[in-house]
Order: sequence, then C-alpha cells, then structure tokens
Amino acid sequence: MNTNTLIKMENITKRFGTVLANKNINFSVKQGEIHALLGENGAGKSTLMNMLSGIYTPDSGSIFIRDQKVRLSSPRHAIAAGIGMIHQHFKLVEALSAKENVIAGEKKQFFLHSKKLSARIKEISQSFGLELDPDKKIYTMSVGEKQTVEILKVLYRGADILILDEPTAVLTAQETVQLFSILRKMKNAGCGVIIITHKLHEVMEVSDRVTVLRKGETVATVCTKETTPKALTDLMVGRSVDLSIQRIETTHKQSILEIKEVTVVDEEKVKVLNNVSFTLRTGEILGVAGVAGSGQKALCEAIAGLQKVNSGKIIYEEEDIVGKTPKEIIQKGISMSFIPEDRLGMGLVASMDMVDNLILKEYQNQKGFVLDRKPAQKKAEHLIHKLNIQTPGIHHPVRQLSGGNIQKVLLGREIDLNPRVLITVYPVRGLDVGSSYMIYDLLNEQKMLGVAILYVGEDLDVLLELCDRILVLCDGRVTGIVEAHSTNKEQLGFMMAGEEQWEQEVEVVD
Amino acid sequence: STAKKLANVDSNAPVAKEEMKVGFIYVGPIGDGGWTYAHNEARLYVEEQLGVQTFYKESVPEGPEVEKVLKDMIDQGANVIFATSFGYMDYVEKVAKQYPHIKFLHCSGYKTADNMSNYFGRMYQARYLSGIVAGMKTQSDTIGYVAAFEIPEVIRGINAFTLGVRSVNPDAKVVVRWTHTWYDPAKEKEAAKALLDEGADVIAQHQDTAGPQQAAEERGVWSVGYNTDMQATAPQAYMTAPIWNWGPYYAQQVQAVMEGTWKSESYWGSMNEEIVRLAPLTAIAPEGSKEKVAEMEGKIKDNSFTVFQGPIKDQNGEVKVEEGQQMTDGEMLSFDWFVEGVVGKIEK
Amino acid sequence: MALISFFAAAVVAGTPLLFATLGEILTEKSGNLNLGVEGMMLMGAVVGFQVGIMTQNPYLALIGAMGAGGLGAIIYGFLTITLRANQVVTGLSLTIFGAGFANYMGQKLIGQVVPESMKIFFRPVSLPVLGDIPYIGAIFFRQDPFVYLGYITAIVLGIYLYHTQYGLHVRVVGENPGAADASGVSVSMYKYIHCVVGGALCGLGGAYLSLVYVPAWQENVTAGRGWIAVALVIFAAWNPYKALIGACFFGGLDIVGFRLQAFDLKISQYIINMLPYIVTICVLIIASVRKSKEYGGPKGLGIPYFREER
Amino acid sequence: MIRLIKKADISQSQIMTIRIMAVFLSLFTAGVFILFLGHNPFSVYGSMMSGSFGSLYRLQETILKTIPLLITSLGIAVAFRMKFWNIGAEGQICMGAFCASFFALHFSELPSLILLPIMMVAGIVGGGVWALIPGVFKAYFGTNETLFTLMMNYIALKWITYLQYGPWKDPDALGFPKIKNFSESAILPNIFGIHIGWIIALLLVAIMHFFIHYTKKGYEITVVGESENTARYAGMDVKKVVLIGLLISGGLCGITGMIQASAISNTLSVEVSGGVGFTAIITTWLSGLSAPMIVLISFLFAILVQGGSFIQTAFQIPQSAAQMLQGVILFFVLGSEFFIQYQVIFPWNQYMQKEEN
Ligand SMILES: Nc1ncnc2c1ncn2[C@@H]1O[C@H](COP(=O)(O)OP(=O)(O)OP(=O)(O)O)[C@@H](O)[C@H]1O
Ligand SMILES: Nc1ncnc2c1ncn2[C@@H]1O[C@H](COP(=O)(O)OP(=O)(O)OP(=O)(O)O)[C@@H](O)[C@H]1O
Ligand SMILES: [Mg+2]
Ligand SMILES: [Mg+2]
Repeated sequence: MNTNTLIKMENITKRFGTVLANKNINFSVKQGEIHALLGENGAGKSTLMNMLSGIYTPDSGSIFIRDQKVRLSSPRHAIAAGIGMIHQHFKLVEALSAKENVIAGEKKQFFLHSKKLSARIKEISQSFGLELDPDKKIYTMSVGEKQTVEILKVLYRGADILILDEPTAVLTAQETVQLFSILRKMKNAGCGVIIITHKLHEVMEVSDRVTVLRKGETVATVCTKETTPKALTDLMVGRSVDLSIQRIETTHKQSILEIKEVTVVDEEKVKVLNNVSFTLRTGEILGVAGVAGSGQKALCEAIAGLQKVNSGKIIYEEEDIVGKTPKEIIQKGISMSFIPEDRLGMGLVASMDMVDNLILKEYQNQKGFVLDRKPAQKKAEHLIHKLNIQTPGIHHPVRQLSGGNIQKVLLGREIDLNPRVLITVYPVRGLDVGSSYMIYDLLNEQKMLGVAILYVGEDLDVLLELCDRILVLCDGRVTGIVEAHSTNKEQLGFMMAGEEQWEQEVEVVD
Repeated sequence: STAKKLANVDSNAPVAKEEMKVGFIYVGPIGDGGWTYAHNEARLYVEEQLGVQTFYKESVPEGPEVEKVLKDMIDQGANVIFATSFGYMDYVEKVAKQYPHIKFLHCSGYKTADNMSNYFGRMYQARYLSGIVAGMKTQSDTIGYVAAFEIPEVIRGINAFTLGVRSVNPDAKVVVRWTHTWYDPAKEKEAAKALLDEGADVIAQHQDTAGPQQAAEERGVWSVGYNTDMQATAPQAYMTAPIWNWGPYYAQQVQAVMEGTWKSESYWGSMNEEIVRLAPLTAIAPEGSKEKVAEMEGKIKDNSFTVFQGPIKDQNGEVKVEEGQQMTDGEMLSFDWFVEGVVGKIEK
Repeated sequence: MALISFFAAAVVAGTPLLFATLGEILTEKSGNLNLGVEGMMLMGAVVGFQVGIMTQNPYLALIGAMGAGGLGAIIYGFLTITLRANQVVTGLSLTIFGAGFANYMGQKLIGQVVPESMKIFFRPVSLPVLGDIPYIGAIFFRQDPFVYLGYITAIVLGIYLYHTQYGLHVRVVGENPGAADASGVSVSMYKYIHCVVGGALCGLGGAYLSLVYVPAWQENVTAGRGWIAVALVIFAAWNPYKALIGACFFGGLDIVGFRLQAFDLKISQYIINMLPYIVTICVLIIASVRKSKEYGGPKGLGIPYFREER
Repeated sequence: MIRLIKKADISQSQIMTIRIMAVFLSLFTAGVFILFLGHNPFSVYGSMMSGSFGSLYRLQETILKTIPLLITSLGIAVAFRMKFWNIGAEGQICMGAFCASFFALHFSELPSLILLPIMMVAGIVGGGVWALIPGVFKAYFGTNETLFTLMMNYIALKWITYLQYGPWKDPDALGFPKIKNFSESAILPNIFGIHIGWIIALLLVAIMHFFIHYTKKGYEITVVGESENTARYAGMDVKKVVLIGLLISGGLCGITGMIQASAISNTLSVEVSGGVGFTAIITTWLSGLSAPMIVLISFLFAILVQGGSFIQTAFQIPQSAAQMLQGVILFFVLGSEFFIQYQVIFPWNQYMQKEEN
C-alpha cells in the first residue's frame, strides 16, 4: 500500500453562530485508502468534509493536499485540487438531464456536443459498472439513480480524492455492494476515498482506517483491522455504553389500527407503498425497518391523512379513515400522534417559540376565536422540567435549540396529547445516548399505558431490543413481519434487501 | 399665518409685484412637447412680460393629489393658480371655497365661483382651418384622425375639422381612431399607422404627443399637428397645426390681479384673441390653401362665419342644425355626435 | 394587404418588448427576479437618445443605451446578489429610480429629434432573398436593422442557453445555486454577468422606443411596456425563441384595438384594452395547471444564495 | 480573504443603529446629488421637514398621506406573512373603491350612518374578492401570484377607466369623463380636521396586531407562512387559510379604496389608488410585517412623499429628481438589511475570532 499522504487537515475549527461544529480537528487521508468518518449526528462530519470541498471556509487551521498548503475558498479550488464530493443532500438540478448535471462546472468546451458527451458518459459508467441513461431527467429518477449521477459527476472529472457523505443511507443492499466495488476500484487506482456512514458493518467492511469525531473534536483515528464495532461505538459516544434496552411485556393487546392492502402512488407515478397490510395493537411497539426511502414516510403520512391513498383501507376502530383530512382525523377524537421525519420542516415551526409550537396540535380544540396560550405556557414549563430540555426560556425560537432538544419538544408535545396511536419516525435521530434512552423509556411508558406505537427506526439493534414485532419494508412492499425476540440482524438485513420472510402471525391474546 | 394675514385683506386689493406668486399645475411633464409644454411656454411668457414670480408642479394626476398640490402652493405663497387640466375642476372648486382670497383659473372646465374662473379657447376654429388644408391635400379622400378620448372637446374638434375638410372636398371622409391615452407616443403612432393602412394620406390628431406625426413622416404622407408647432418632429409631413397660445391671456389675468381688477368669468377665447391660432403653413401645404385659410380666418374673426352653423347633418344624414341656425356654446360644450363625413363611433 | 401591414406593425410594436423580454429571461434564468425592467428600459431610452444626439453615431447610441440599462442592473445586482436584499422590493425601487433618472436626464432633451443621419441608419431595409418571400418577407424581413438585431439576439441567446457550456451553467445557477456552487460554477459571477447583460438588453428595448419607434425624446416613452415584458417572460416559458413569437403576439395585442375599431364590434374598446393582461393571466394559469417541471420558472428564482446557509 | 458569516443573534438596538445609519448614509448621498443640482442640501432637507410638519395644515397633509399607506400595508402584510407575494394592492384598492362607489352612487339618499358602513363592507368585499381570484389559482394550481396580482392591477385600472368614460360617466358633466361626485352622506366625516380614516387606520392596526398574534386564525396564517407542511400536518386546511388570509389582505386594501374614494376624491376615478399599492409593498417590507412598525414606516414614507412634493414647488426641483432621491434612499435602506443578517470578516479581523475560541 502506498503511504503517501494525500490530504492533511490540521487544527481545523469552524463555528456557526454559537455552535462550535469543528474544534481543532486533525485528519488525514493516504493515497490508496478508504477512510471512514464516524460520529454521532451533529458531530461535525459533514462540516469537516464541506470544508474540504470548499463549501465552507474554516475559521482557522490549515489544509494540505499532497503536502502543499492550499486555501480552498470555493468549490472551484477543491475541484481543481482533484477533490470530488458527493453530498448528503444531493446537489442536482431536477429539471436537467443526467448528462447536463454531470458536465455542469466543466470549462473545457464552449458548445455542448450532445452526442459525444452521451457516448463519453456511457463509456465511463460502463467502466465502473454503472447503469445510467445520460438523457434521463433527474426528476424522473429514483434516489439510487440520482446517487449514480452524483458519482458519475465526480468520476467524469477524474477526481482522485472522493468524499461520500452518507451515500448508503438511500441505497439498497445491492446498490451498496456495487458502490463499494467502485470505491475499491478507485482505491486500487491510487485514489483516496473518504466515506461517512452511520452503519458500523459498512465501516468494518469497506474501510482501511476510521476517524471518530465526537462533538466537533477528533477522538481517534484507528485501523479498521484493529478495532471492533463496540470499540468504535464507545469512542463515538465517549463512554462505555450498555447498548441493551428494556422490553416490557404487556398484556391486553388489542388490534386498534388495521392497514389493509394500502397502495400509494407518488407524483412521479412510482408506487411508494405497494399493497401493504398489517395490524397495530394496543400496548405494543411495532418497529418498521428498511433502508431509507423504502416507503416509511408514505406509510406514516398515509395513516396521518397527509398522503393520498390510491387503494386499500386504513381501519381505525372499525372506521375507514382513508380520505379523511388530517384535521378530521385529529378532531374525530382519533388521537393519532405523528412525529414526522422532517422535524423542523413539518413537526415544528422553526421560527416560533416553544409555546406556539405546543399549541399547534391542540389549538383547534379551543373554543372561540381567540388563542389561549396559558395552558401551553404551563405545559411548556412542565415539559422543560420533565424532559430536561435545554433552552433559555419558553419564548425562545425552537430553531435555536440544539437538535436533541428540538426532538424532545416534539416528542413531549405528542405524548402530552394522550394518544391512542403514536407514530414516531427516527425519534432518536441526533440524540445523544442519554437522551435516546430517555426516549426509549418514554415510549415504553406509553406502551404500558396501552398506546399502540409504530416506531420507524434505522438502528437495527434498537429495533430488535425495543420492539415487540418488526415490519420490514423494501421498495414499498412489506417483506415480512417478525417477532423481535425470534429474529436477528442478518435476517432483517435479508428482508430489507427484498427477501420475503413471513412468520406465523401470533394470535392476539385478549 | 400667511393665510390669516391675507384673509384680512380685501380679496380684490391690488397686489404688489413682489408679492405676486403665480402657481401652475400641469397634468403632464413639461417635456411632453404638447399640451403641458404649451402651458409652460405661457408661464415663461408671464415671467418675462410681468417680471412676477411663478412656480409649477408637473405631472399632477387628475385625482385627489390636485387638492394637495393646490394647498401646497397656497401654503408657499401663491396668490393666483392656473390649473391646466379638465380633471382638476372639482378639486379646484373645493379648494377655492376654502381659500376665498386666492384666485383660481381652471382650464377647459365649466365651473365658476367668486374666486374661480374657467377659461378655454375655441380651438375648433383653428381646427376648421386645419381641416381646409387637409381636405385640399388629400388624394385618397381619406383623412385619419388620431383621437384620445370620447369627450366633447375632442368630438368638437373632429367635427370642426371634418367640416373644414368637407368645405373644400365634399367627398373626403375623416376616419377616427381612439387611443384612450393622452400620452403614449408609441401607441399613438400605431393608431396613425392603422389609419394609414386603411388608405389615409393625411393624419390629424388630438393627442399630446407627436407620435402620429412620426407615422405620417415615415410613410411619406402628410400630417396636421396639434398643440404646438410640430415642424421639427416631422419636417417632411407636417403642414400646419392648430395651436395654443396661452401666454397673452395668462399675462392679462395676472395683470388684472395685480391691479385689483380681476373678476371671475367663464372665458372661451376665440381666434380674435389669439389664444388659439393656426401655425404658419409650411411649404408642404397644398397650393391655394394659404389663401383659402386666410379667407376663412377673416370670416371667423369678423364673425361672418361660425364653424357650427347650419345646415349640419350627422353621420346618418339627419339634419341636426337647420340652415341659418348656429349651435349654442352649451350645445358645443356637450357634443356627443359626429357630423356627416366622420367614420367612427362614439362609445357611450 | 391590411393584414400583412398589421402583422408587420405587430413585429415593430413587439421589438421593444422583445429586447426587454430577452433581457429579463437572461436575468431570471440566472435566478434574479428583477422587476425593474421598466426602470432599466427608461434609463436605456434616455441615455441612448442623449448619446445619439451628441455623437450622431448609432453604434455609440446603442452602446450608451446598453450601458445605462446595465448600470441599473448593477445597482440591482449589488443589492440583491452581494447584499442579498429582497429581489421584488429592490426591483420596484429600481423602477422608481430609473423613471426618475430618465426624466431628469431627459429634461434637456425635450422636443429634440433624432438626427437625420441616424434616422437613415435605422430605416427599414428589405433583406435580399428573405424580403422577397411572399407574405413572410413583407412581415418580417422588410424591417429596420434594430428589428433584425432583435431576431439575432433571440437566436443567439437560445443557442447560448441551450447549446453551450456557459448557458448550461446559467441554467444550473438559476435552478439550484447550491448545485452550481458545488460544481465549481461561480454563482455570484454568473448572477452578476447575466443580470447586467439582461439589463443592457432592457436598455436596448428602451432605446428602440426613443431612437426608432418615436424618434424624438418624450418623457415616459415606455408607458408600462416593462411590465408587459415581465409577463412575456412567463408567456414564453423562459425560452428566447418563444419570446420572439410572444413579443410579436403581444405587440399585435397592443395595437389590435386600432384595427378592430374599423369593425363595428359590440365589445367596448376599454375592455379590449385589458386583453394583454388577461392573456398573460391565462398563460400563467395554463402553465401552472400543466405543472411542468421543465417549463416552469427557474427554481432558484427570487431566492438569495448564501453558501453556508443550510 | 473577505468572508461572510451569518450573524447568530443581534440585539434590537444594533438593528436600529444599522437602519438609522443607512438612512443617514442615503441622506448624505442624496445630499451630494442635491448639491450637484445646485441647492443647499441642508435647506432642502429642512424644507422637506417643514413641508411635512411646518404647520398644522402640513401635518394634516402628511397624516392624510399616511392613512392609505398604513391600511394597505396592513393588508399586504397579511399576504406576505403567508409568503403570498401580493403585489396587487393597487388593483384591490381600485376594486374596493369601485364596490364602495357603487353604493355611494346608487343609494345616495341613504343616511350616512347606514350608507358609510355599507360602503365599507362593499369595499372589503371588492378588494377581498379581487385578491381571492389569484389566491384560488395559487391554492389549487400553484399559479405564480406575483405576476398574477400584478396583471390584476392593470385589469382593475382599465375597468375603472371603462366606467369613468363609459357607463358611469356623469351625464351632468357635459360629456366630460368623470363620475358623479358622492352625496354628502357618502363622505367620511372629519375629526380634528382629518377624515376619520385615521381613526379607522389606528383601530385596524390594533385589530390586526391582535388578530395575528392572539387569535386562532392569525396563528394559522403565521404557521402556513412558515411551513405549509407543518400546517397540513397539524390538521389545518391550508387552502382555506390561504383564501381567508387573502380575503383579509385584499379586504384591507379595499378599505383603503373606500376611504380614498369617499374622503379624498369624493368620487371614483382612475387616480383613486395613485400608486399607493406599490409604495405600500415597500413600506410593508421595510416594517418587517409588524403592525406597529407599519405605523412608523408609513408615516416616515409619507414624510418622504409629502416633503418630496413640497421641495418640488419650493425649490423647483423637478419631480424626476425627487423620484431619483426616493430611489436612492430605498436602495440604502434595502442594502442595510444585509448588515443586520450577515457579518463580514476581513482578513485583518480573523485573528480576533480565533482568540474568542
Ligand atoms: N450551515 C450551517 N449553519 C448553522 N449550523 C450548522 C451548519 N452546518 C452545520 N451546522 C451545525 O454544526 C454541527 C455539525 O453539523 P454536521 O452537519 O457537520 O453534522 P454531521 O456530523 O454531518 O451530522 P449528521 O450525521 O446528522 O449528518 C451541528 O450542530 C449543526 O447544527
Ligand atoms: N441557529 C442557532 N442559533 C442560536 N443558537 C443555536 C443555533 N443552533 C444551535 N444553537 C445552540 O448551540 C448549541 C449547540 O447546538 P447543537 O445542535 O450543535 O447541539 P448538539 O451538540 O448537537 O446537541 P444535541 O445532542 O442536543 O443535538 C445549543 O446550545 C443550541 O441552543
Ligand atoms: Mg452530515
Ligand atoms: Mg445535534
């Protein structure tokens, strides 16, 4: 293996307003290695990489590329230095074709030679084993295809330093395998690859070295061969963690919500939910597993009345709620609480304070014309106390709270509504371990109260330990519903990749 | 405080030259080269002749803004104000009531008060004469007339012009196009072009821009202007124009105020008083037209001919004014029909 | 015959609209919603005229007009691109400023006419061959050189936007400045350049009015055409070729009233005057009902870009 | 290298300082221009001030200018709060005035106490419905409202022109194109020498402030503006909220139309809005959509307009120059927002940042 250092970042510091996103970070990548970057949400991984790709400028510190000190004050400089980045949030133009997206930023020619370009792009994609129609418009593409365009864009430029920010979050298992083979090819060609991922098994599988960040600081850089997932987790969190979660057994499980053959077709005519059926019972936590974009969002939104259902029924206490507006669903006394995936874009109003955000779900039940904020003020104070929310006060805009605290406000509000069905999507995303466990406890508490909980999660370990049953989605289909205590990660993994596996459904005990 | 001081003074007491301040409000920019331009020329004439102080505000829309501008002017010491657009009338009336010691002169309206006159000129006389020139010039017997709005003033002008045309060329017709703008040079030019496409070879206008002149110039045909001498704008096309000459009247009125002899009146000046004129004919004007115009001008001036005298038929051939009769001022001021020979429609 | 001359007149009436529309297309394609078209047109109209009078040189006059329109756009660009001010409000302010600027500069030009030499320069010329095509020739190819310049500009812009690398960058900047930035395209520079060139084209549109259409200086020559141009951009779906057709169509709408007066129509003339605006609204509605991703406006239109924003 | 960073938080007093500095800078720049025109900037500014406050009459005039700006801005602010870029206030004012005038002209015998409220309601309906049309298309098809409302302005103006020159032409005006003056009973009474529009305006400020911040509908409007998704998720009928909001927005503009027609013109004419609809967009934006700030900014703007018009006659500074000055002042104030949101870091300042860490 070549040991020449490709990239060296020294004492990098970056602050956003009051947030110190990166603090004196040291980081280096060698030629011909795949380097994984690990850390909890908000640890500063994307920020660090964005500085390498010229999107952000460090407040202080220096960057060396091939031992040359560089100043990457714009993406142009980074591209010139051979750095290509695939961003966590795609940077593609929806209205343009794949081809046009790939060559954006090129300066080589004046006129666009459409045919020649298509041929060249085909050639590159084939040499890496990628499948892509250069003339397809981005907005007609699946997430995986978009990812391919992003990769092609970097390959087309012949970048020799490749950064991928959580590329696998949106990929299927096969796509991930394919991606990793590309990365290995690049590595063998002497390039440097940096990959950010939250999935430890991927880190173990593909990387040569791992750098762990915690709260904006470098904790350690280790060789993958010499470490274990457990060790990495401990580094990430900062202390030895006991990763076991209590599963409470409850009796009196009753079917409360029945999803029957629900199909949802989105604007692009893609079936995001395909003939989905399952039953949710009181006093249980039903986990939903699947790679991102497998239909979790559509499923939750369909139940909450936010998504048009094309066919099928959603029976809540003997009544079909398909076609009802969210307001009707809330007002019918159906206390269905839903924690949307997109916390600030959907669950909360970022610019409003805690009080106004707490009113959001219940103001409709207030009588009269005038808004009564007093109960919400009390509730806000209560929640701050109960959930240990860190905030300067109840009138502070929630946007300025940290991610974890935003999450607590949201969950606290939902639980406070005394729901009968609670739908939560990634409720611990961005939470530190302590807070995560607090959330698990809260969910268990609700479960004991007889609430039916639909838990959409990403961490399979948590799903296995916390949930009673796990439903696996793949491409909008249910590939199986299994008892959590009688399955394992491998089995779930297969199902997430599309392999169907069904268990005998356990009879409901009254 | 100034207002109070003045209020105690007899409203018709003579005013010293130094205390005289004459305000003008204009509906367009003084750079319109037309209506407002003509008024502003008159303002300069007053300054020059009497040596009094004048000031103005241009582009004052015919809306509530007028009231404010009037009051502003009074506030700044104006003692005579000329309001030079029809739409100012009600506001002038309103303000005149509140400021009895200030003299208001409103152009082209019909309301008067003790301290408010209205004044206008018998432009139709000059239009009649310009019609003669156009009627003699046309070869296609089709004359285009670009007109602003369907109001009596414009209709009266069209009718007078047509009578003039037909007095020398009974077969000719005058085709009217409404622009519904007073001031959109490009659009008014387009209206003229439409007329030219319909076979007109002389273009006349009642607009505050020279757009129609340009159209005639470009097509190599002929034109009759309005407001001011428009020869510079269209040297190859322009024959003459009925024009305003407000200066002498303004000077005389201001003089009267200074001498304390001013009286409110409803003034409709004629060619005799030179408030309206026909601009000198250019070399392009048809042969013999100069003489014919001079003859008719003489008759108008000695009152042996009034433009709207019977017999006058309307567009349907119906006799509207019997032989030997004349239209009264009142009838002329509320014209809402076209005389025979006009091709066009008055929307009601 | 009358119909042909109507269409030919429509082309002429559409020419100032065409330049302004093309300018605004370029501006909007790069993500700037500059509503100050009217202001920039007026600035171009007055400076073009002033330079024309002073130098008697048509080329210098055109350059002057472009410079003035561009200057207005620079003010807009500095405020919205560098200082990230609200685009709509800045555009409205530019309209106020531009009108003031033009009328102020124009005070001394009142009553002046375009010198004869320049009038000759801008006289209609029949193009060889093309001008002889029956009907089409008379409508499109016996016009003044300025009109031809309009055709050329539209075609060049079309080629530029759809068939060149730089045009691609413009589209990327307008659609998704974040993506453009990440690809190494300098967002600010593209926004500036296209906003300024767009302003220059608007200036040309104004100059057409003062130098050719009404070859004399008169205040407020544009009379609201800048706003029509803004509407035309939508009508043309941000496509320079369609702008060419749209400008002729709107030019026709603008003058059709005069031709219709020859017929005894039952509809009031005043209602016919509403046509251009009603048609624009219809186009807006149709465009939105079709909900096309490719033919809508640039996605980044009106939004200031700040790289470190999340 | 010069860099930009977003300011984390900024105190109210800093914001005020920046805004005031912007105004001073703009006055300075405009002053240079005035000097160039051959006048003394101080005496011009002084006379602008005395033109707006110099006497009771001038103060009244300034307030009369403030009223329509104020009410219209309140209306526009509601739409802007929903991120509906309503630039159709001009047309909404016209249509409000039109509907109010319909009753003023056709039911002129009614006593004031009945007629005026009817006119007010008619004005609200007229303006509201006019705003609702683009609103419906926006809500159901996502039609671009900026240009839609802009076009609606022109249609409204042409409509009034049509009435004025056509069916509503006063038969007693000798064929002149004007609409009959309202009867006394259709004219708003005066209080302290100013028509009661000022009381209506102040009432509306209080009502709108209360409405937006303390009522359920106001809350819904704010949520919809911040995030439609969140609103939908919370069970709000987003379309309905948008439409109600627009009805209010247009309705307020309609009130302006009614007041201007009744108290100022005493009739309907094409000049009834006189550009207020456009100016109010600027005042609304500058006041950050807050009702109390709208009072202040509208008043300041009225000073600018009133004083600007005063200096035109006082110094014979042409209208065009006054317009340019207005533009320049706006540019500066708009530009100053930048320094409220962002911080510029110059190379020589960078070490200071480091030390803080
Ligand atoms: N543009 C920005 N403006 C303000 N704060 C930011 C910005 N980008 C990142 N931050 C903050 O910096 C911190 C680090 O964010 P970053 O996106 O680097 O985390 P990450 O490690 O990539 O997390 P994730 O795993 O969720 O992607 C967070 O607290 C975040 O809120
Ligand atoms: N945009 C902002 N404006 C002001 N303060 C902010 C902003 N974003 C974050 N903060 C503050 O900065 C601090 C750190 O925020 P950050 O989101 O990085 O926290 P975190 O370490 O990720 O915490 P958590 O584990 O709860 O997510 C918090 O105190 C938060 O209140
Ligand atoms: Mg990240
Ligand atoms: Mg966080």
